[in-house]
Amino acid sequence: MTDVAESPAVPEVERVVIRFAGDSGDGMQLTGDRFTSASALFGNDLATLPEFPAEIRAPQGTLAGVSAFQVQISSERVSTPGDEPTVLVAMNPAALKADLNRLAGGGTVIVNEDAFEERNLEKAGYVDNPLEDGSLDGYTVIPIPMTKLTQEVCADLDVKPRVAERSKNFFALGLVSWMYTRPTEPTLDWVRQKFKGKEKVIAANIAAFKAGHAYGETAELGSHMVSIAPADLEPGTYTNINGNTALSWGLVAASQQSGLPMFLGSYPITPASDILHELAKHKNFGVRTFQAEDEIAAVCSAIGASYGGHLAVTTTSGPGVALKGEAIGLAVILELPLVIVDIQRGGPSTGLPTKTEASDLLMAMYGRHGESPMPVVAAYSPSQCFDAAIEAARIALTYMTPVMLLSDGYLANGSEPWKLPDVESLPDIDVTFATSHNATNDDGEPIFLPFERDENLVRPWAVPGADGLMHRVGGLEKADKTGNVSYDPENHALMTELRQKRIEIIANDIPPVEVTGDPDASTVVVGWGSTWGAISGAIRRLGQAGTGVAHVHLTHLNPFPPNLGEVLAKYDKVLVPELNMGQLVKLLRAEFLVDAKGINKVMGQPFTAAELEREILAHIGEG
Amino acid sequence: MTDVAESPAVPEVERVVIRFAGDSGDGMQLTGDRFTSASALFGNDLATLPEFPAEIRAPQGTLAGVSAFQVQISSERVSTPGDEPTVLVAMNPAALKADLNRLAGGGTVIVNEDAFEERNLEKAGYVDNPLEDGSLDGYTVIPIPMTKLTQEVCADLDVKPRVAERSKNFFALGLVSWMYTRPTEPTLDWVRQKFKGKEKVIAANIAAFKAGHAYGETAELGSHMVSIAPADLEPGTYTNINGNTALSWGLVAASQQSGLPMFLGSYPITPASDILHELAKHKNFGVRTFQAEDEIAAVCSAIGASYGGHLAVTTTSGPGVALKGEAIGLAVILELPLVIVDIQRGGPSTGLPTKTEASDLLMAMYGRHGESPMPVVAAYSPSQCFDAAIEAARIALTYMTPVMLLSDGYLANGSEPWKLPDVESLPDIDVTFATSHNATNDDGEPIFLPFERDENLVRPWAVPGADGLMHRVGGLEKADKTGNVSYDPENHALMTELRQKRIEIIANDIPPVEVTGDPDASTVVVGWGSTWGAISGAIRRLGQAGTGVAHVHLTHLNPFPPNLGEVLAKYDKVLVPELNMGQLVKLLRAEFLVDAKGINKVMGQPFTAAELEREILAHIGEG
Amino acid sequence: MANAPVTTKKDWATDQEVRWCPGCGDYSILTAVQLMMPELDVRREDTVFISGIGCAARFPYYMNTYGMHSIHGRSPAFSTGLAMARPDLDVWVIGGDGDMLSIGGNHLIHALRRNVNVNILLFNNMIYGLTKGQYSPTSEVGKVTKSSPYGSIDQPFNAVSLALGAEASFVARTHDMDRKHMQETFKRAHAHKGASLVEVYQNCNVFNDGQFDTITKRANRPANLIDLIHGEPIRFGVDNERGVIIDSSGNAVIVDVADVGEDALVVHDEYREDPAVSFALSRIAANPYSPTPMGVFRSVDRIEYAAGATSQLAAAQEAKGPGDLHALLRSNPTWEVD
Amino acid sequence: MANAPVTTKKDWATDQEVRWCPGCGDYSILTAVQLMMPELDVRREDTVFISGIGCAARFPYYMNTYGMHSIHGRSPAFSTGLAMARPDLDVWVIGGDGDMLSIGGNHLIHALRRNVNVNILLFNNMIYGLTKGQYSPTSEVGKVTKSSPYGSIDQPFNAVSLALGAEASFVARTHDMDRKHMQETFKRAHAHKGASLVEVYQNCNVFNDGQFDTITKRANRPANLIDLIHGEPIRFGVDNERGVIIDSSGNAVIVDVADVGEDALVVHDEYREDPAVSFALSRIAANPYSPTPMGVFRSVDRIEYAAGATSQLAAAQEAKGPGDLHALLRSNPTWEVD
Ligand SMILES: Cc1ncc(C[n+]2csc(CCOP(=O)(O)OP(=O)(O)O)c2C)c(N)n1
Ligand SMILES: Cc1ncc(C[n+]2csc(CCOP(=O)(O)OP(=O)(O)O)c2C)c(N)n1
Ligand code: SF4
Ligand code: SF4
Ligand SMILES: [Mg+2]
Ligand SMILES: [Mg+2]
Repeated sequence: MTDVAESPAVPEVERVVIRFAGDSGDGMQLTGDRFTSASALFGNDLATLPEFPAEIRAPQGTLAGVSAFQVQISSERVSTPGDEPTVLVAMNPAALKADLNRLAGGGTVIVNEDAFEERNLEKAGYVDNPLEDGSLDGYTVIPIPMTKLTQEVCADLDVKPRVAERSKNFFALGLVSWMYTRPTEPTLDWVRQKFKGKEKVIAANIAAFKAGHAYGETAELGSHMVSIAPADLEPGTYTNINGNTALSWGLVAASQQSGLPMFLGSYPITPASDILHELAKHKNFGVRTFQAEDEIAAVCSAIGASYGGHLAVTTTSGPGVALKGEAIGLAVILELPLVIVDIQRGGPSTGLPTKTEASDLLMAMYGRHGESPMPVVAAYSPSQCFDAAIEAARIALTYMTPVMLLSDGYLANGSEPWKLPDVESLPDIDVTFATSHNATNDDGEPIFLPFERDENLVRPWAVPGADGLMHRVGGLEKADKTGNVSYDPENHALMTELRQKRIEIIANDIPPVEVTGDPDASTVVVGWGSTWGAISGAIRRLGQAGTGVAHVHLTHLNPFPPNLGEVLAKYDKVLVPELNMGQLVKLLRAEFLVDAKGINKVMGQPFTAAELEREILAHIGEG
Repeated sequence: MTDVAESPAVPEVERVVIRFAGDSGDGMQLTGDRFTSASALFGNDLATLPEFPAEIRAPQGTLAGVSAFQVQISSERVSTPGDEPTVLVAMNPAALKADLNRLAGGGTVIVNEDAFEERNLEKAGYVDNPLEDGSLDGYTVIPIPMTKLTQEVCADLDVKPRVAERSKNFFALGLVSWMYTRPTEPTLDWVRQKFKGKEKVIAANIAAFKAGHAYGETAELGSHMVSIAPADLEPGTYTNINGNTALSWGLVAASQQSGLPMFLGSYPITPASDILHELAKHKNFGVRTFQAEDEIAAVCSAIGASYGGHLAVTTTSGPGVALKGEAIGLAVILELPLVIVDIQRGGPSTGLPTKTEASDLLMAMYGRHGESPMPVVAAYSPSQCFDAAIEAARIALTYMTPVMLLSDGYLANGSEPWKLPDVESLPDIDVTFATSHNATNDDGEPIFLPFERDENLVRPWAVPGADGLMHRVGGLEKADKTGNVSYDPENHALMTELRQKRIEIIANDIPPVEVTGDPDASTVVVGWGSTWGAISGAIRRLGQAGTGVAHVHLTHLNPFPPNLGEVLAKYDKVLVPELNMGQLVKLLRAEFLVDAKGINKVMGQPFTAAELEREILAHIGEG
Repeated sequence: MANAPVTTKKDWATDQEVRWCPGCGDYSILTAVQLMMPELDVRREDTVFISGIGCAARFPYYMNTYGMHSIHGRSPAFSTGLAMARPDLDVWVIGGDGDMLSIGGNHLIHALRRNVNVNILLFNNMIYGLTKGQYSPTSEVGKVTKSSPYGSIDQPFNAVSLALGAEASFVARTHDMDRKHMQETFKRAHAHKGASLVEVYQNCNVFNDGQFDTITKRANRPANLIDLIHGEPIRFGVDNERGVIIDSSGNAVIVDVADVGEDALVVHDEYREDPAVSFALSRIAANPYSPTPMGVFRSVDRIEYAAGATSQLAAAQEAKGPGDLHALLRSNPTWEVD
Repeated sequence: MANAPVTTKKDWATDQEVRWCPGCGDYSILTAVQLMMPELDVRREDTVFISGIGCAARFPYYMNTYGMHSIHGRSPAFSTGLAMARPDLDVWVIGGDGDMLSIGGNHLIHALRRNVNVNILLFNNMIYGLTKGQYSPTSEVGKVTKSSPYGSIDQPFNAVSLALGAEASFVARTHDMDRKHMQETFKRAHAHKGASLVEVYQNCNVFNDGQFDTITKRANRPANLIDLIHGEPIRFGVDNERGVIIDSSGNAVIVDVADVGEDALVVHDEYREDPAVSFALSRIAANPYSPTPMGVFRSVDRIEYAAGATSQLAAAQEAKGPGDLHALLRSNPTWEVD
């Protein structure tokens, strides 16, 4: 076994989409992850889509228990995990049943035939064995007794049968690695690292992997072998990263760039918990993480830390944001910086906790009582979560305001290669605490006015400890400048106006929208968030097929970029694909009175480029 | 003293607007209330505006401590408490200072001159005594030593000086009652009732009242006397009612009309608490009230009661709604009936708790994560809160959905005469619990499908106890019909769609909008909620002055009445006055792509008709 | 609810596949409950299971009764509303230590003080299961989890102490390894009119395996489980050689019976009005690694909340007659216009 | 914070008009605090008062320090964040019985168990003042208020019992009629490293006047206030004739000293590790109409939360060196494209 299989006879393809599917206990997420890592290190561009049930371990063998991981790897740039897998690895009947309909016509199915016994077939709802009843005609089926082969190869190693059985995913990984000529060393290294101390497990996994790798040749599966050349990426250092990690690192970067220690108040919730986990590791960066008793305490503790001069963050998902509304309203009126991260998931209510959706935009805008405007920033790709986090923190700290940062389950868990930025190149975030009086009273004595404002209507940030700047903040309406309690009607009107304008002014400090795709087309697609990959893909394909379509992708949802209205006015048709029932489309229609039309999907899954291509074409066809 | 003063010499006027203003401890709310009641019983039409500080008793003598009550009484129909008072009763310098600017030019100021001593003047921020320095030139000033006169008349009664001093508001009330030829018996009766058992207090208050009444004649204030004839109201039995009471009674009526016991889960908050207080009294109607530990428990307990088959209600104000978002989302996905009452107040955050505002509309629409559509109903006048409550309950019970009912501080505390409906005429609310299986399984056995739907997409309501209909509901996405947990993508899309359509369908069951004012005008004013009175007044005046303007007032904000788009399309200009920064206007623009313009006021006060008249004219002038 | 039809375990189980990890302690609790229900003389139709969110909170899906899988932490509030509206029902509340003591702590303590007639089973696995292993408010100090990679620094709650401090009228503890003890304890909770809290030590074999082994493994029970039995001196030990006394300073401490004599031992009294001794007993074990009391700590009668509310309704109807809407609308001064 | 400049009461007061009702007990608490602060050797700049919503919660506006009037019930959460972020500050938390025990109950008990270094003053007037008189979680059963016209049916919390059940390391009680006792108690709370809860009985003369008269009126104090003094037998009474013992069943009960002898009395020990006796003492008075203990119930050392967090930060920095962003970004496998 060479590190990189390079049989000269292997045909080269531009891209493949592989889907690993099996029982929750079968280790499919790990298998997909490892395959992805090896492909990334090999230099392919790629995008992934992990999909798993809400249960820790849903009932074995059932459809509900299927866990899957899809990855597209390519020698070209890719922006989605692929429309349809061309290869499906199905570790049991339930996985086959659940995912066969996704497979491209004529695609390849690799199955662990050992799992296709009566009980499992029944659990999956098969009356007959699909491997035998002809229902897979039209696909290339490769049945392999993976369990048995793995157990055999482990027999000499003196590992427990249970451990041996559990290693069968490495058999599958070895086989697929061989088929796609992946380097093997990274995977073997990883096994050695990960299971350090558990020598038996290491031995079993490596044996299984090698057996799978060898099986390809032995079983003469050579005709299935293809290679995918490294992608022609910009020069630089790359790592493979998912959205939650990128977002966490972006927050750490914002803390470093602003010179403020970070405080995270959070309560675990899928799919946001991993940000808490990641940040809890980085105490040497001065990051304080606090696992609060609930989401309300989480955001309130963050506001407390913000009052104390920290870069304050709270991370959660939709249900948590719904609980934080009142406290966020306080942050709005206190005019304190705060980053609220919402990793959106399938809703409403508990909904589909492990699935993706982007249906919290209007809540981000309006989910508070009274007039409490707040900037909203959305990330659009796993790696871009890094920049989005920095941007959200920059706005919060520069404009003394809470900011909602939207990501979603797909970005959170999906990964892609990321060209690491030069730390020097990161934006500086300038924070200056007030240290002295900023006004004089009628008697000419120097005083501190906590709600005096600069040219951007931003108030000074005086933190406890600062000499002579003692002041009180609170949720009652406050008198202009002094911040004392005021019930004066004119003052309330003024303060409401100031709070509104302060957010609008931020438009001057965000980049104007850029139009990509075909700017001269008559149709523009306006997207936000994680639809970026699918929209880009669809527009690329439409372009290749001769249909020019313009693309505008918003990272700033409130305020909108200053030129957005002007840009939209240039197009006859405005299409707005969203993973919700039409939220941005409402904002655009209300703001710009354009007859924008929604393309909507609420299935707990991202758009595929193919779907969007079809939908956009249909809309254009409507004339 | 005759019961109704009817000196033939008294000139008759159509309307007066009186404002009682004094220290929080001066009993101005009570004084205003009594004057209002007497006027109502006398047969005038009227509308009131109580205004008081957020503190229980703000510092005596200060501007912050001023409590005021404005009432317009008229022999014609009135819809607002009046643009400008023509008479200001100021019990201390702070009250004069705070409210003089509201008084109509040439208006009358009645002051308790005893209160105009140095300390009080200083507290109010007066350098010189305004009664002496000519600053009241241009007004008719009637200074009366009310404190002294009250104390004198009480001297013989053996009441404590403190009690005597506290009765001075009854002196003022007596005087004003005399000036406006109000009947006196209702007030005296009320005093006897209210203070039953406290004979000294009764004696003092009555003595003070009579002294005030007598003072008019003694001091030859006859020239100030006017009478206001009873209004030409529709025949019927009337009572004077404020919005919170009407709303409470509407809920009781809905309980009676639906035959369901009512459960209220609530947590005290201004200005909603009085609904809890009112409903807590009516246990003989089978009304259960539960003062929960917080707003979340309040709404959750109500959802629990709804699952148990009760008419479930939760009442609160904006900050409370912000806390209930997550639980409301659960009610949405459970498809259980629930009425959520939001008595809006000045915001954001704690804001101006005792002031009015209508800035929770967008939160009502979107203040939850995920796609969780919910009907929204808004009340438009104090007495109409009764009907609005019945309507909200009707929609909730008929369509198995939570419904948001919006009122505001102005409606809550403001009062007006209400022609009592015939109980027989109230709408029946038809509720039928499921009592039997509604489907058969594959084996032909009868089963119960909790999420089977009727032609309106409404599911059956089976309550615990019902034979054989055991079923589980929950916040995870549920399979169509069975309600079992489902992570299926297509199913999620379907259920999301069904939940959305179910709310849209309600449009078929609500009255189309009616256009009032001048339907043939080219400008239409679209309002919602408590602005109804001021808009109606403004449009009436504009009409009288020759400018026709159409008026549409929405009580159903989601879904909109079915003909709204059609109606709006008829007008060149669509103006939307709101007590917020522009919320309905956003919904209208997004939905109908009309260039609707907002007229906005965020001052913790209702619009006056005069303000709106001016603003509407200005917009029309803009051509 | 008396004279319910005869049922078997099967009647109380739904057709839904149970979705806990193989080996999870939740299975044995479910079995204990499903086997116990037929013995309670209640109808499935009159029984409601309400839960929050978490692994434990999946429970209602598996009970063929009415049920609600609500939102995280709020099950005591939902069940309070239901129990008030429908005192005829048997309401069970299920949740984990995160659900009930972290986000839901306030609703729990308020339900306890109000004495709402619900049976609350708190599955304490000292971890967040469903969100894949963060420390919980009952996790021991120093616990390394995903959210506490350097060890948690939070002093844990003792659920029994907390409940007693919150005026609970019925507080008990049992564990997932002893079906009989669970069933007896749940039956006692069910029989109690008012809020009953039962803490159930439950093994999460995926994220916190073996947490209770020291006390709940059969071999360890004699030495480390202290059975609280009403009317009996509190004794335990392999040879029943240890016991509990209230020492001179007022604390409950473990002693060798030989040293103090049996008469010095605390005779367990569940019905003591004053919760002080029950509280003292709850402090014997700071964690489940040393001798730990199991059983009913406290069971006292106090007016049940829904009963209190219902009697006010009845009294009002008695006093004022049934509600008359026509009269209500005219209860303030009215006048006629003709 | 040592060697703070010398200040007087005036320095600690703001220019804002105090907006409580004339005669409200909150005034005397404010005075006690403003008079005490100069004695603490702390800078106003390093002092923060955080409150929720309610009459009591207006407190920060009157203290010339940093301060936050936050939202209803959440002050323990805000202050936890601030105290963790800024262990150098002196954080005081103020709120009413509704704020802290009703909507805010959960945050309170979690702050107590975590032992965050904040001084929590709970102004218990047994009523909702700001919302004009509804019953609160400490109101006695049967209380007639606007929201309970037929009398409340809720068993009240005993704030001291609840805090002890929630693992509080410092719990005390004082009242608004005794400035000296307040000041001493507040100073003790301030000196305590960790979360301190002080329940302050406070008269609301508008909605609940005289609620505490039986015990706090000067004339009634000898008979009805039980002073807890560390190291002393617990005695009280007009002639110091009564005392507290732990009786044979383990409860704290009031006795005539003559009957039992002084030696039988409980010698108060604030520092007992086990909270059982403190808890027993908290049960002596079910309401403020009978002899009621005042003073420090418990004061034990336990690692303070922010200190724990800070030491983990320091240890991580020690072990890994200060954070290096460049290295962090490269901490997963990387590859080069050229
Ligand atoms: C409002 C909200 N916050 C957070 C979550 C995420 N969540 C689900 S269950 C859970 C805790 C689970 O722990 P526990 O209650 O102990 O139950 P277990 O899974 O251990 O049985 C959390 C944090 C949620 N569903 N909703
Ligand atoms: C979220 C929210 N709910 C309710 C209220 C209304 N509210 C303000 S203070 C208060 C309770 C006051 O009682 P307490 O905390 O005992 O303070 P007190 O006024 O008695 O000092 C309530 C219910 C609010 N401001 N915010
Ligand atoms: S994660 Fe733990 S508690 Fe949850 S089902 Fe699995 S074993 Fe049970
Ligand atoms: S209402 Fe009561 S607590 Fe509030 S300020 Fe007045 S007297 Fe004090
Ligand atoms: Mg748990
Ligand atoms: Mg209070």
